[in-house]
Amino acid sequence: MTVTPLVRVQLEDFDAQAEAGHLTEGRRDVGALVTFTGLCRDEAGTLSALELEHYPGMAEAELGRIAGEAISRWPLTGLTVIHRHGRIRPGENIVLVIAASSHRRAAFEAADFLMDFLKTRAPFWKKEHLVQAEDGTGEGDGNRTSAWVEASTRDDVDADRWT
Amino acid sequence: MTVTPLVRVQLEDFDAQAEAGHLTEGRRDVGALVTFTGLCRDEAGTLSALELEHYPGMAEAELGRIAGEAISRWPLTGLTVIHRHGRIRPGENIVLVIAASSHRRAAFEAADFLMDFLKTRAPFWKKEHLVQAEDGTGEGDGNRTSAWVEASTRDDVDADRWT
Amino acid sequence: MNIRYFAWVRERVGVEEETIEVPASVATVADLIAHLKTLDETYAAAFDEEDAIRVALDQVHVEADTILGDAREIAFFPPMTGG
Amino acid sequence: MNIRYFAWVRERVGVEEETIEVPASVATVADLIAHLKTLDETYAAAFDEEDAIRVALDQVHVEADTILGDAREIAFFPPMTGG
Repeated sequence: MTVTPLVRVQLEDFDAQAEAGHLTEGRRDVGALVTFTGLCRDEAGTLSALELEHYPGMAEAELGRIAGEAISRWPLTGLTVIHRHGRIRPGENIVLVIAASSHRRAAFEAADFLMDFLKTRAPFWKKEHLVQAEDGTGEGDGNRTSAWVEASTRDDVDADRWT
Repeated sequence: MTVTPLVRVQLEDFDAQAEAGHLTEGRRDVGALVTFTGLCRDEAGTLSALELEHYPGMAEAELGRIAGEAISRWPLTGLTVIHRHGRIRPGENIVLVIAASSHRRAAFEAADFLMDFLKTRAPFWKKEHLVQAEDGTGEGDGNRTSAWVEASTRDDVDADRWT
Repeated sequence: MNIRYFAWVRERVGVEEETIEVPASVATVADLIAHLKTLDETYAAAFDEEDAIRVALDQVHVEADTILGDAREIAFFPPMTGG
Repeated sequence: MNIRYFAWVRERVGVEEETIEVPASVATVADLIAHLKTLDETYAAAFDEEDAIRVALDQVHVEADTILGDAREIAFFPPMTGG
């Protein structure tokens, strides 16, 4: 039986519990569910929000290709990938990956693989909007109050683990 | 800041979403949440239920030691381990591990490590109660209708990855 | 051919999307970039860090030596930072 | 000393828990197992697959050569199958 991944790119938040439920309800063959949730963080307290730009059409297509690759590599019973776009504030969800399998190693490896490839291959770009230095609450449009996040070489190293 | 893991051994089911919420709510330093849910499976349709025996006191203590080891190895912001005991039917939850961190690699590795060590070191034992061959619904007390699950050498191999 | 730009490439070029006539001499992705750089200062500046720009042809990642063929859409963007 | 048994070790010994007097000659975990096997046929059969039995002393995993010392509780059980 071929598994069809669920892939969505959306503005609104997702419900991890409901998505996990879709992969397990009424089934007896799922022994392991690995869920990855990526959140917008801001240890320094300087971030007002992230703006996630994406390439509509290609984003869904590329996530689908990565998900298909995961399904061909591991014996999964289900796979879900949801990536948000638009404005996301610290503490909010960005991305959800759920891999379901009979066995835990397949579920762990597939979710890990999917995140590594998503990071380096899915057409999304983060721009940081900073809080204004003056009062710490407002949001600036002027110079140096927003900047594109630079790609990390660490992400390339992670993705290379799977080749 | 030292992270204190949440460790629970309980009869009742757990709420993965609520537990994940406890690790993220009101925080801005959590970038990655990896959740592992282990479920009772039964592809063959021959299992009536699993009975999970545990060593009260040591089960909590050993899970706490494994969780402490994970916290010392990876920069986590939070860690939750909940293991059920008693009678568990196919499709029901058995175990929940949630690792929270600023970075996804730490969260993935800590959850993976925790499951590997939990499998080989936490004092839990599974007994399978099979459905009766005759009508396929009842549950037998006679010969060959229940059996202890044997430990898998695969689990030892998995645990050895971390040494 | 339809060209799309994303993130800082889009900001530097100044448009999200445009349609251009591709000269017969342009065969590969690299040829097209070289051609765009000759058009004016804006393109030349936008494609100055050529190694930092990724390319998709009809929504599939490609390399600089890929032949454009009869692709209808090409996109230029920085390394991706989703997830 | 308090002894606890779990899973099939418990089923073979026939009790969950018991208190026994440990002879002065018993120093290690292995000594205690050897002593139990001399008590009667039931213990001898329960500990027959000695390599398949794991041991915890005061709720911490130990090996066969561990000294009992002043531990109050020892537990015998098969390899664990939780998770």
